[in-house]
Amino acid sequence: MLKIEGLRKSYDGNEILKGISVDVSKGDVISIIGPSGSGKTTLLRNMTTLEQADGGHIQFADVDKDFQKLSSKDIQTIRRNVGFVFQNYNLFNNKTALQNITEGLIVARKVNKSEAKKIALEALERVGLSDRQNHYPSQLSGGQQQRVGIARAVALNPKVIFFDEPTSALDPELVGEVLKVMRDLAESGTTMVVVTHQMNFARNVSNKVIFMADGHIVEQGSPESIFEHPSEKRTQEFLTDILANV
Amino acid sequence: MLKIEGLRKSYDGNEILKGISVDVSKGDVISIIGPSGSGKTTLLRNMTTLEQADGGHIQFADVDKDFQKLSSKDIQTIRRNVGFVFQNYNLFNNKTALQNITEGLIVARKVNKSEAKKIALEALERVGLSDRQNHYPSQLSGGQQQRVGIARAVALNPKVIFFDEPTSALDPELVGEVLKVMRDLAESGTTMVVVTHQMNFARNVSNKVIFMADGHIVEQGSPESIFEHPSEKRTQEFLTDILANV
Amino acid sequence: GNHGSNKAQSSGKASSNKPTVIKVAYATTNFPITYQNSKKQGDGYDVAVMREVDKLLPQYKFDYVGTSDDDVLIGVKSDKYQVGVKNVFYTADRAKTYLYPKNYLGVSDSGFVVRTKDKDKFGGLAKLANNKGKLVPIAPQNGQYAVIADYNKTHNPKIDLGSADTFVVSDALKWVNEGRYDAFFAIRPMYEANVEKKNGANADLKGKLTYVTLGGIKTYPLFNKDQKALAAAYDKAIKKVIDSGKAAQLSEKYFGQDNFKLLNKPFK
Amino acid sequence: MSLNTDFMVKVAHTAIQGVPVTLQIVLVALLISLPVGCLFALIRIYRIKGLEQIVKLYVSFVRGTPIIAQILIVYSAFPSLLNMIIGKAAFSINPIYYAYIVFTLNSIATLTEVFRSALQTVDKGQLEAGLMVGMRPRQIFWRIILPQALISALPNITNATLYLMKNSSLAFIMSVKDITAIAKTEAAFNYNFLEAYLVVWVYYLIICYSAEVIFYLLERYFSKYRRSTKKTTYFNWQPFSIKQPNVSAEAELTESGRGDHAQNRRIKKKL
Amino acid sequence: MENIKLIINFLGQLLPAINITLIVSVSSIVLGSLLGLGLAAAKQSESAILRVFASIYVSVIRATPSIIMIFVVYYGMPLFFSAWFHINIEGWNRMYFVIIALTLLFSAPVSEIMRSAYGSVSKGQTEAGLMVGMTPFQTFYRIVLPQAFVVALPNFANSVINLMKEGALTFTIGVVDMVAKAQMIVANNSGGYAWQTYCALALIYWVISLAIDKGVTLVEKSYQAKRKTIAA
Ligand SMILES: Nc1ncnc2c1ncn2[C@@H]1O[C@H](COP(=O)(O)OP(=O)(O)OP(=O)(O)O)[C@@H](O)[C@H]1O
Ligand SMILES: Nc1ncnc2c1ncn2[C@@H]1O[C@H](COP(=O)(O)OP(=O)(O)OP(=O)(O)O)[C@@H](O)[C@H]1O
Ligand SMILES: [Mg+2]
Ligand SMILES: [Mg+2]
Repeated sequence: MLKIEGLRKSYDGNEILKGISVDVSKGDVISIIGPSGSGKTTLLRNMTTLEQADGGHIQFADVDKDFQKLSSKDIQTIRRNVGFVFQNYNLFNNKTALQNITEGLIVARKVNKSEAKKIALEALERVGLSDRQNHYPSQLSGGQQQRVGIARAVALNPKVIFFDEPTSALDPELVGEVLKVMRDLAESGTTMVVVTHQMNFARNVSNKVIFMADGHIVEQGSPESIFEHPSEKRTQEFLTDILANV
Repeated sequence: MLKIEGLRKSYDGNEILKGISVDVSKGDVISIIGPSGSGKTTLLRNMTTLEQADGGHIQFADVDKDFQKLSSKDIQTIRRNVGFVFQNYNLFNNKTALQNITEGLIVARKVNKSEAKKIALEALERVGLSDRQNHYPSQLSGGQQQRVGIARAVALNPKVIFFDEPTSALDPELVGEVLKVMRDLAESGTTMVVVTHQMNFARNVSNKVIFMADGHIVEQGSPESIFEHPSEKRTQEFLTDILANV
Repeated sequence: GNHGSNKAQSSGKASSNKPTVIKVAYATTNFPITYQNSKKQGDGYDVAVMREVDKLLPQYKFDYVGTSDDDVLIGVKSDKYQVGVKNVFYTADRAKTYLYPKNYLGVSDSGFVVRTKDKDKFGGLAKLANNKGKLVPIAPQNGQYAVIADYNKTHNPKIDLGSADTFVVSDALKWVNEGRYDAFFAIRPMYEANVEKKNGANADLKGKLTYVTLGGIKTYPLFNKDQKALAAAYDKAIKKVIDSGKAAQLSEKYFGQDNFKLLNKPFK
Repeated sequence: MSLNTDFMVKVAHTAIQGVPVTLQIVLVALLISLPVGCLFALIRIYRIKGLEQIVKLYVSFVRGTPIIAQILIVYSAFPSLLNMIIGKAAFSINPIYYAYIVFTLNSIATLTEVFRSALQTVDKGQLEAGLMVGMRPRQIFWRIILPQALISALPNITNATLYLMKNSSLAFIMSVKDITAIAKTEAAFNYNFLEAYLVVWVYYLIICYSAEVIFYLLERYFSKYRRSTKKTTYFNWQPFSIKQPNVSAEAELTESGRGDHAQNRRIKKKL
Repeated sequence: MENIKLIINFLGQLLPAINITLIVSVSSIVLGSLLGLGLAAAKQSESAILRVFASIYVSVIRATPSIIMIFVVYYGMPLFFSAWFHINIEGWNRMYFVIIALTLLFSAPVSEIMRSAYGSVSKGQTEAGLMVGMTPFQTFYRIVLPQAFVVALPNFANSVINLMKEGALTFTIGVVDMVAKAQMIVANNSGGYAWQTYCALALIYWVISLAIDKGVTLVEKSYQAKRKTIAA
């Protein structure tokens, strides 16, 4: 459904992504793991056209082109078909929880207002925040903000939702509530690509795990194969490190 | 060495801290744990005079006074003797990683420039960021930013360092490194007060754990007593909750 | 309590051997009546006459302060300056605010600049009024504004009197030439400097425009209300300056003609 | 020196006719220059090729030249030029239109800079979030970025407006009779300029203060999302006092969208 | 050609007056900024009296046309001084009055510029500074101010350029800066050559304004790496 090939990206001459290929099928829940600075965030931002890649090919929705040749219409098509949940929430500061969700529906999808409100309320309900609909982001806890962020992406009913470390800015106590929401989404068949350090999520919820390091995909496969029989030394090291600290 | 008694703080009539007493001896590594909203951050901010407490007494450095009677000289004395690692980094946006560290040394401690730079480089080395010394915060990942924040506090070599959830924004992989730095600090005799959700740190590194809830200290004692034989029901509940999510 | 004024007055009467210093304010943008010359000194007809007056008054010493029109007026009113000169005409209203001396200080050759071909149509107050000519708006603080306003009080039809802040003379001349307006209220030296002189700013309009003298208007220095003694002394001195022909001489020098002669002719 | 109060009353009566004129000039100039200034600011921020240089030149030229010089061009030279094209009709244009032009051109330059600085206080994350819900940049700009930028723009827009209000008296050079012009004309008969100016001052105080209040209310409206549901006490001006009671959490929470990374501080439980 | 010669000639006559323009502007900018800073501080302070005072001051001054301000200072201040301090300042150089009037005029908008810029810097920045042991003033000066400064800069430049053009005020009490000089040149030419004179004046101001813009751009460029705005 979504296919990326040979994605490259450099900043100031430093190559951060050195040719990444990812294949997402409908219903996939893919976890991307890897050390800090390995390029996970950069990968997500380039796949979703938030940044312009230096090279590579994308096949998604009606688009089948090199990244560098994407027209603004293509970009709009891609963006209309993805959802993005940011590490630092990035809720619209000047909109209430409800408005944060209706905004995209009304403005980008041309859904009429009452319909948009209905969808938004459902989405809020799903993340357990119906009672917070009129709060501004500054009046919500981090966990609540992130759940609104998820509801915002979900409400648009995109083909794929991308998550960039959705729980890393949260207190462990609040992590549970967000993970539960994500697990529910996965179970209801939503296609998801999740950058995470939450190993139990990667292992138990996703059907595919990608391990990245230094701008390469070092290894990918089913959670079992990655967690139980990692074939690469780099993967083993990473897993040892990370599991020691939980 | 640092003694707080009966610390109280209200916001707009809501009492957040309801008379907290903390006793920190030289070399102590104290972990403060507790649910979100229990007042942990508020406690740290009031102990360090970032906010003015409504009542209570402090005994630290040369100061032995009620909070409300602190002169500006007292406040300066207290601040010169504490370090603070913020939950949200709070790096100086207009300074490079290196400058973030030298700033306090040169301006507040009157260390000469080359000496300050030496200390700062050492501190950066310790958190594994020597190669990022000339980056601005906006050019660093969240994990990198927080490590600079820790280096900044450490470099000042204060009597006590306060950490407000120092690893909550770090990737698990790096948590180990940072915890190692903190462990080293503990071993070299640095006194530390750490608000954390990192239970293995609380259990393995600290010599005293304080459990807070609703503005009270519910229970305090050695890590063993708190984690293995919590005497209060509230503590037990909290520990069950949090360990389920890791 | 204003120290300056009290001192000026009391010592003026005592007339000890030390002369009383009098501040004479002059507007610096009224060439050639009051202006600042290249040596940064006060100059112009009004200033020169005041210097003559000063010579005749040993008990006073005039000190000249160059400043803006507004400041001359407000300064004299508040006694910061005791006298002000800026080509001031007399009106009854103003005499309530300032002390006008009995004797005038000079005569201003005032007239209309009109297109030469329309000279007979607009070259006079009545002509302009009757032919519904358009007059370039006049700055209200300018004495000319009052002249037209006074004319309108007693005559019909009236002249369409518009006001605007001081505008640029050479532009006003152009406007008359191109027909935007029909007449421009000016003084002769201004017209001559711009149009008649060989390298004047509007020398290209020479022949196309004509200056029509309306008549001579008496100009006065303004005194602060409290300066009665000074005004009286001035009155005596100015009479001598005019009678001796010195003033006429200065008029020749600054205006290129003896404006006093205009007083014998009717105002058109 | 005593003030002629009868005269002041009289001036107050006549000068009031100038109020609508002053307001018209200010309103027209603002209504045009606010959107245009904003557009110009965006051109500069995004470095639109070609246009950026033009905007830069325009701003420096208009800001750099005295208004009187601009009036000279617009009011004196322009109609003469027009005269050659459309004939005498050029001279019957109401001079207030020239005033609109001069002051609009001026405000555009000022407001370009105001918006340029204000727009840059908004975090990039806001833009990205908008893109990711499928909004177009233009939609994000109107609905998300501009409202947030206005908080820091409004105090400066107020400055610009008051400056414009006061400068509009220069329109008298173009024979437009605003408050100041009428007062000056009155004063010309008896030379009571001081009194006239004092009356003018009172009018400006009233008008400017009303404008300030309006802008202040707007500022409050746009920053409503920054306020918690609780009322907060003023935080202390930090540089000059050592104690900082109530560095309020709200104040900090407002920054949550600004930092590059999440800020974990938040208000929990019912506010 | 004739015109260009004239303009150059007028440039020569105007330029000597740039001294006065610069002295007056620079002094009022420096003094006005300090006063503006104080006002911005007062507006944020705990003391209700200070806050109210600062608000009223800013409202009144911003509503005061420059010609009124200069008269208030030039005529009011000597009365005030002699009544309260029994000092006679009538004899002061008139330039001092101009500087005082401009300082007052400049301080009010600048205080608002500073207030809004200060508000755009995160409070966490101050706290971090305090916690590395800097005094509040050092924190303000070294951390908050530089960040607020970039935000304030374009607006500050607006105000500075406006101030430099306040020649009408200067001239009102007879201090001859460039604008005044231009008016006098026109007057002494019997109102002729105004276009050329103002053209020369505009050229000088344009150069100054270009220089200011250049400075602003340079400072902003040096900051580009340090902030992530919608532009980046
Ligand atoms: N705009 C940028 N300019 C320069 N370098 C950048 C930029 N963005 C990211 N980088 C660098 O690219 C590398 C990869 O960054 P990225 O944020 O993708 O890592 P990550 O895997 O998401 O790390 P983390 O787990 O810490 O979020 C880092 O070394 C970072 O310093
Ligand atoms: N400035 C403030 N004004 C009003 N209420 C505040 C303020 N600061 C904190 N609070 C409230 O005080 C309570 C304690 O907050 P605090 O940040 O100390 O909790 P915490 O234990 O650090 O929580 P977390 O683990 O989520 O960081 C919360 O209910 C919060 O809403
Ligand atoms: Mg990342
Ligand atoms: Mg906390």
